[in-house]
Amino acid sequence: MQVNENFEPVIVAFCCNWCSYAGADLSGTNRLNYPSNVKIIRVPCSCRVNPMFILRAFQKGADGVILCGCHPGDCHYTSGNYFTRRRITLLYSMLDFLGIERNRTRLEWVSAAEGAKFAAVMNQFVEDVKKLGPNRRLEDLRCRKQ
Amino acid sequence: MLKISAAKLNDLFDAISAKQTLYIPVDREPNAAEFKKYESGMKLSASLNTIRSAKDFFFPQTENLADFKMNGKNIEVKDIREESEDFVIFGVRACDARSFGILDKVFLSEPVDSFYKNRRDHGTVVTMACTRPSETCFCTTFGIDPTVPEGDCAVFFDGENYFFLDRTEKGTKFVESISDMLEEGDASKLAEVQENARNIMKKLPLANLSTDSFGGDKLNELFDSDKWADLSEACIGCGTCTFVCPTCQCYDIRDFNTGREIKRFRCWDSCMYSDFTKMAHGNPRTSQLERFRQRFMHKLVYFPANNDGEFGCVGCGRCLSKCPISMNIVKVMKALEVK
Amino acid sequence: MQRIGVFVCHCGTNIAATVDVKAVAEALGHEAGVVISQDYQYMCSESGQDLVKNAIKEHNLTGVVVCSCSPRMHENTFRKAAASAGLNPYLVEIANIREQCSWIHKDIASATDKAIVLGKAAVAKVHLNAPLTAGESPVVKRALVIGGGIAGIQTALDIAEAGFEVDIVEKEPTIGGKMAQIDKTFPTLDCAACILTPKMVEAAQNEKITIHSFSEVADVKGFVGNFTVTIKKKARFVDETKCTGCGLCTEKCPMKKVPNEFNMGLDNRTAVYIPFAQAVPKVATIDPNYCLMLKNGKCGVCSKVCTAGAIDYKQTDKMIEQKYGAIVVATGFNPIKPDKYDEFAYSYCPDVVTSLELERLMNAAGPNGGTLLRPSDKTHPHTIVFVQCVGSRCDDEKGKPYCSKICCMYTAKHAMLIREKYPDTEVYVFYIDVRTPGKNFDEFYRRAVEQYNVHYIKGMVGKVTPKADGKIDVQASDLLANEQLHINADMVVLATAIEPDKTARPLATMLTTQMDTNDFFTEAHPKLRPVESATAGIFLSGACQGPKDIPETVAQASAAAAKAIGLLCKNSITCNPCVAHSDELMCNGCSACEKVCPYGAITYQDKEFRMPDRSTAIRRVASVNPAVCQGCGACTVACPSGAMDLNGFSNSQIMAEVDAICK
Amino acid sequence: MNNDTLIPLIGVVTDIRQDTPDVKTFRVNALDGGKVFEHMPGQCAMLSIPGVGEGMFSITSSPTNKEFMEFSIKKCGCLTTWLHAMDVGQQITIRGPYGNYFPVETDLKGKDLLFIAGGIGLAPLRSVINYVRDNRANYGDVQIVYGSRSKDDLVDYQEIIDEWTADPNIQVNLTIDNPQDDWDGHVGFVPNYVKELNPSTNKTVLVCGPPIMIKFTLAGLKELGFTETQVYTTMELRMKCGVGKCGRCNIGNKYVCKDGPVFRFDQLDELPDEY
Amino acid sequence: MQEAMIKRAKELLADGTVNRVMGWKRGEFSYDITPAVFETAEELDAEFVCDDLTQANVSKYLIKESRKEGKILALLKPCDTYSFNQLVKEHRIIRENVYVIGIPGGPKIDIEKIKAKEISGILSVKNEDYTLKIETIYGTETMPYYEAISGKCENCKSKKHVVFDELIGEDGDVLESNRFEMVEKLENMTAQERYDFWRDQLSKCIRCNACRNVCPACTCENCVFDNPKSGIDNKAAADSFEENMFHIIRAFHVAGRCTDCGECSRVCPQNIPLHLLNRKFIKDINSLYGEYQAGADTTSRAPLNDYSTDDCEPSIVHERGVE
Repeated sequence: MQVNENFEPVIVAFCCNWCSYAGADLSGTNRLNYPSNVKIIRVPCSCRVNPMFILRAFQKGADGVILCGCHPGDCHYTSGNYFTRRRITLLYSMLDFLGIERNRTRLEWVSAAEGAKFAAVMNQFVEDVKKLGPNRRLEDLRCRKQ
Repeated sequence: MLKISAAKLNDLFDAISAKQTLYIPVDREPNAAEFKKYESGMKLSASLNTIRSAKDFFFPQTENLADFKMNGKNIEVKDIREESEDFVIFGVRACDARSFGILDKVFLSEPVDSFYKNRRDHGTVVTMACTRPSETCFCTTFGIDPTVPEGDCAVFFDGENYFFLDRTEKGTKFVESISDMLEEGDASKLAEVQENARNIMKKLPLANLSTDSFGGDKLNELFDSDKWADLSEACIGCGTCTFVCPTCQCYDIRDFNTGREIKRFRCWDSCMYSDFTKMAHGNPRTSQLERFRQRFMHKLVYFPANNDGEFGCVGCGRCLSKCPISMNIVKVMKALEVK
Repeated sequence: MQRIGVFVCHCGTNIAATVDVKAVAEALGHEAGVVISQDYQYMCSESGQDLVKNAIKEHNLTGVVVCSCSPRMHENTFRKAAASAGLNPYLVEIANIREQCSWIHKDIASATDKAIVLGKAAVAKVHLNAPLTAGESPVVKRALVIGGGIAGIQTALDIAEAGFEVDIVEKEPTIGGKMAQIDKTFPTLDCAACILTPKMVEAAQNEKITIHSFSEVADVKGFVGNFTVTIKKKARFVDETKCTGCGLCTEKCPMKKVPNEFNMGLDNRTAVYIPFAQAVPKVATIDPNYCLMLKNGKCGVCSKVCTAGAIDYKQTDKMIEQKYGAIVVATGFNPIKPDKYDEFAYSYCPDVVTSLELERLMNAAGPNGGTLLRPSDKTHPHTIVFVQCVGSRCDDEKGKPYCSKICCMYTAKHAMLIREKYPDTEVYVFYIDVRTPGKNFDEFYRRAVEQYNVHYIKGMVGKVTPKADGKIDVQASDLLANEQLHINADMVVLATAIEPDKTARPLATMLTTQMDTNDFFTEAHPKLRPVESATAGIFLSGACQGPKDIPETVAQASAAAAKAIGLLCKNSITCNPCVAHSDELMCNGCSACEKVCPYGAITYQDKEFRMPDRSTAIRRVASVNPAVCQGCGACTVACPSGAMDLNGFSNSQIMAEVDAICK
Repeated sequence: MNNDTLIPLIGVVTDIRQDTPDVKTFRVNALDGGKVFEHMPGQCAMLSIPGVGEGMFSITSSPTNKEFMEFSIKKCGCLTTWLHAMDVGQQITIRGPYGNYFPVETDLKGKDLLFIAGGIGLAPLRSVINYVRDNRANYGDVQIVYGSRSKDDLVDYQEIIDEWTADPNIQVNLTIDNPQDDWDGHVGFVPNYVKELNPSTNKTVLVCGPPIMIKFTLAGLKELGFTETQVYTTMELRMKCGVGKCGRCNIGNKYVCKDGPVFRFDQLDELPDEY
Repeated sequence: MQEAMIKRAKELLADGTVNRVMGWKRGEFSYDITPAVFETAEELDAEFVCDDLTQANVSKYLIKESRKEGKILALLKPCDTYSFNQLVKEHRIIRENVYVIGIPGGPKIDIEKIKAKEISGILSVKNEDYTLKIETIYGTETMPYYEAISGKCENCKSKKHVVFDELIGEDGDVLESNRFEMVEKLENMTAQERYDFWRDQLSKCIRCNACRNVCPACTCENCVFDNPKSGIDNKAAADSFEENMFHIIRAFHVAGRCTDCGECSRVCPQNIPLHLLNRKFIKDINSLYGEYQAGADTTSRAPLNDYSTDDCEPSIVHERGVE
């Protein structure tokens, strides 16, 4: 596939309030760079993220969606991210089954202390999505930016 | 009569599609035909009919009506209508051809629906006579002769050749446009084929289905019939019958926010859906019985009441084969029939 | 139509250096519903907050968006400011344009674009914010402590000290727990009973403490601040209020062949018994499994000799219901029974004992009056082998995967005590490794090795074989010397793993608290909230949360007490209003939400509804207790119909943010 | 291509009046002033905020008003909530006029008229009342019976007080459901009040209000000797697309948005009992 | 077998055990069989049918029926009992109000399979020793029984009735089926091939909602796709995205609850193999979280409402062979 150098993907990142959002804050505090394509939406827990939010993002023009939560076992709500893990595994597997590029979706566990990991994950993810180019397999044509 | 041999049919398609968009029924899989935009080499389906009716061509599943741009307190309306391109639909059956007349009565009556009219004006309907009806066919009940279909131009097949009969001005123009590929032919075998088909029609299981018990004058007695409860009992409230029906035309108008503008679109809707008549102030048809009754009353009573006795059904039999629970207009008619 | 105010903070140059704040304010000013959009040097300063407050009043704002630092920093600040200006605090949203924008991007153009998008997302969200009111729920000023071991006793004493009523529920006839069975404590070697019994007496005498001994928790309902607990007082066939604890009945009871649990079955007691001399409450209990009167209706000796008239053969189990504001779990531990380990011959050789059995054998109140004798022939043992990690740090299903933590130290203690009292006895300890972190622990262990010449051998015991001459052959490997050993021992002591009490699992279900795979209670946060369970109002004390020694247990007991006191001090608790709620008209009653709720906040009830077709129907619908819900949102995704939604993070709010970002 | 009625026009909200706690009256003008289109009393228009929804509302101003149109709208759903939150200057989309109208130039001409309205039901009748007042010579006696839950819930109360009651050629009877401190008028439900007033049976009746009120009023009128051919009502709440094609609004074979919304009760009587 | 069912149903009506019977009613042709409730012995004699062409799963009707006055008799095929049990588990069916008779299952005949052989004008279908004798307007045709087996019976998972009050005929066993064959075949394609496959299939969708409305797992009081408040409601799929969205979300909502009854694909007027989406979830659940059969019992935790601390990470999807 031809890589469009000018392609700036829209990346939606859902971050749980207690770990990943704090991790994102920490990467800011430490002035660790990652691309401005990433826009974070704060949710109380990764288990709050409904698959329809992820699909909605793709519909409205996102090129990649990443979900971040506390490491398994560290969930503020004790078990939320375990449910997340099952739900998201199945969802991503289904998207894969439908032929949607795997690298458009990701789930990462980022703790409040892992500012560096957050930045690294985002850098990698944006790079992966850039390689894929614009989301064409799961887009709503009505929302396509001309 | 002008004809083309079966072997040259695809040449004809190539010629038509070179000038305008051509749609023909093709087999997607065995016993599942659909209208497709013709591309060279496509084979005309041998199936009796398509799963979806041909109404899509004039009344598509969804269509944009207008765009709105919102800016603060201001609204800008964008008329996005464009003159339709000319197109030909080849191989429409008699039942579907009649359904266009029924849709016309809805969409071309005042106030005229410009979206429908636009496509209707630019579409040429080329019908195909039936030779091998199915057990679910009952178009004759509604006075349709499937061996001599309506449409702009009718095509008859005698096993070897396709014969062309122009029936409207548009049809004449169409035949003229392809006349260089046609040749005068002997249509004597056709009568036999037609007679044969008519005889089969008479023997079909539903051949004796009668509309005598229906019509605009039977309004209250049919509405109040106690049969509706039993008939609607198993209905799961899906829209299959509606969406495969060539005459169903209920629609909904909705808005979609793309983030940059609002697209107002019209889409098919079904009176079988539980929220069909749901409005801010309440829902006048809350039970499946009422919704079920509405659909059949509309076709068998209300439509004829408003349209000189013409029924809102063309007997294509699609609902008979596609209803998930096998409830259909024939069962309704038989149950409500006054013997 | 909303009237939204947008306030963009420069944060000095923290934001303004990389984000064109004026451009952000300008761009957001054009968003639908935004009536005022301003920027300011320091929004969180007094004057910055005043700017927000004045705008709320002046423009009659229905929503506020502050583009500033992380909401984790100043969300509360701006919520309070809004509230003081008369705007519901939950109508404030923060767009994080510092930590997640200005600090990570260098390019002004792209950072500004991103800040605008983040601001738009916040505006889109605030459009859908609903005013929320934090509910209040009254607190019952009484605590329940489940378990009357040292952990429970300490917790109860601390809570009582703070002036609150506290009940202890203990399943045994006496409080005291495992510590009462222990002879001496490490690393100080002071007598366990000497330090425990005063505490037990103190608990018994404290006016604020009620002890329900020989009782169990039968049911728990309610939520933080307002639990309703049903306690089953098991029939002890003795009227507690009349019994003076004189012990005459226990002397006269003809049924003397009952294995004595307190001494680990190493001797016998009578059918009517007081577990040990310092038992609290000092009240006799009749064991219905052995009492001739209760079994056959013949005897009645105890009734005859009891001058207080306390014996009551007709007594039945009694249920009491009591309300509590806080519950502390202190269900403790038990050593596992090593009978699955055939190689240690425990099940058939009486001279292979567990460490706790050894405690009783060495205790002055034990079966041998404090003289260490072999259980089999009551002779003095000359060679004793200790086997460490029996059932601990195990991969197979016979044992436990974790380290039981206390075994290294108590084995050192046992070895030392034996060597001290019986210098002619050789003591061998087989260990995987010796773990002695803790104050004075390593010194203690080194004393055992260096001063008392206990033979510590790094290695595994392969097989323990009783021999015909009464001796025991211990076959072991010495890993350091890399050789096989045979020791001709008189006794073998197994340092068995400890496990949570069996009653803990059903209790956890009743309390809707979480347990780990080993049935230890899970704390709310492993580092920051070690004595709270994830369920509000339930606290964890002692070994029910994980293996602990006595000082740790007492420390945690006091910590749990402090947490409970903190709760009981409040007249009411403010509930987080960002909780789930169920739209009853859409609820299917399928129970999916209930299954994923970690707090048991969701209950179901049958309710009558008017259906759309004007009929009425009884439907099972979920309802969320806002005082218990913590707002994680797991239920909202489990719910297929979307009946379950989360205040403050509703489906429509999150999707509005998504839309704004992807636009 | 010809104009299509489904493609709406733009109107500007030029005035907003809070009539009752949940009813506001919106004045709508064309972008260049004046009216967006002409209508007859009883006709409706489809108002919409793109992205929020479309809704059919009766035009409450009289066609004789040559400057603007007015809509009295009760807050009850998503769209109306949005409309209630609008400020002056907001643009909305508008299409219409839809439906038939009260036969003010034919059947009603020269007749004694009795208007009976309950709550927001006054909205469609207001257009007729003001049309009749502006063409007073064409009609006989005019009596208005209007009731609501409370004084505050009487829509257009100020206009009623200022103009209608002051008009010597009109008899106005107001009632509220329950007694209230600052109310010295009649108390009681509209159907009962109509019976008490015992109007002459040669009047032609125009009734609009909640279904239950209409039902009892009609029964009361029959008791008084009125026949169904004398009574008109409007059913604009059932209209949806406005053009008689979407398939929702029919009662039997009659489409409320084309054949209605104004019906005489004898016409409704022939239709299935679906309203 | 049909006679035995009618006989037993009449007995249960007569002795007052039940006051209604949930079964199937014959139609105009041999194949247009409609689920129906019978109240009298006469109705049963006249109209009840349960033959090789009786495919419909009636368990979903029992949600409503079990909330009516009196007890209803339900005749359930093995696969239907799974749906029934699942609905009992989700508190949708009130078990006490249903008397369940387990009846033998398929393999059933699907008339569409016969029509696909270009046999038209079908008047009757008879099974003569596993050869179908088909009377048509155009003469008699024959075809092997197995070639006309309904898609939902092709990979039968179980002949066992997981719930019943009594049985007519014998109970069977859970079967070893190769029902994941097609899923595996797709999994082994490239992403582009999979995408093309599904785009081709899903673009046929006319959003008639037959799959949803017939599905015994889709019993929401108000479906998110009908509810404007959900924010994702839509009617006719306006474009390819909405076709995807509807089917993905629907499959997700029934994941762990779908018993694999196959009704969705059976009723689809456009022959979209929708069951493959559900089977994909079932296959994933089985392989990642342990074998689970929805409806097999009424007490187990559904896999999506459960977890294990050592579950696999979603990256397992990314780590599968070539994309």
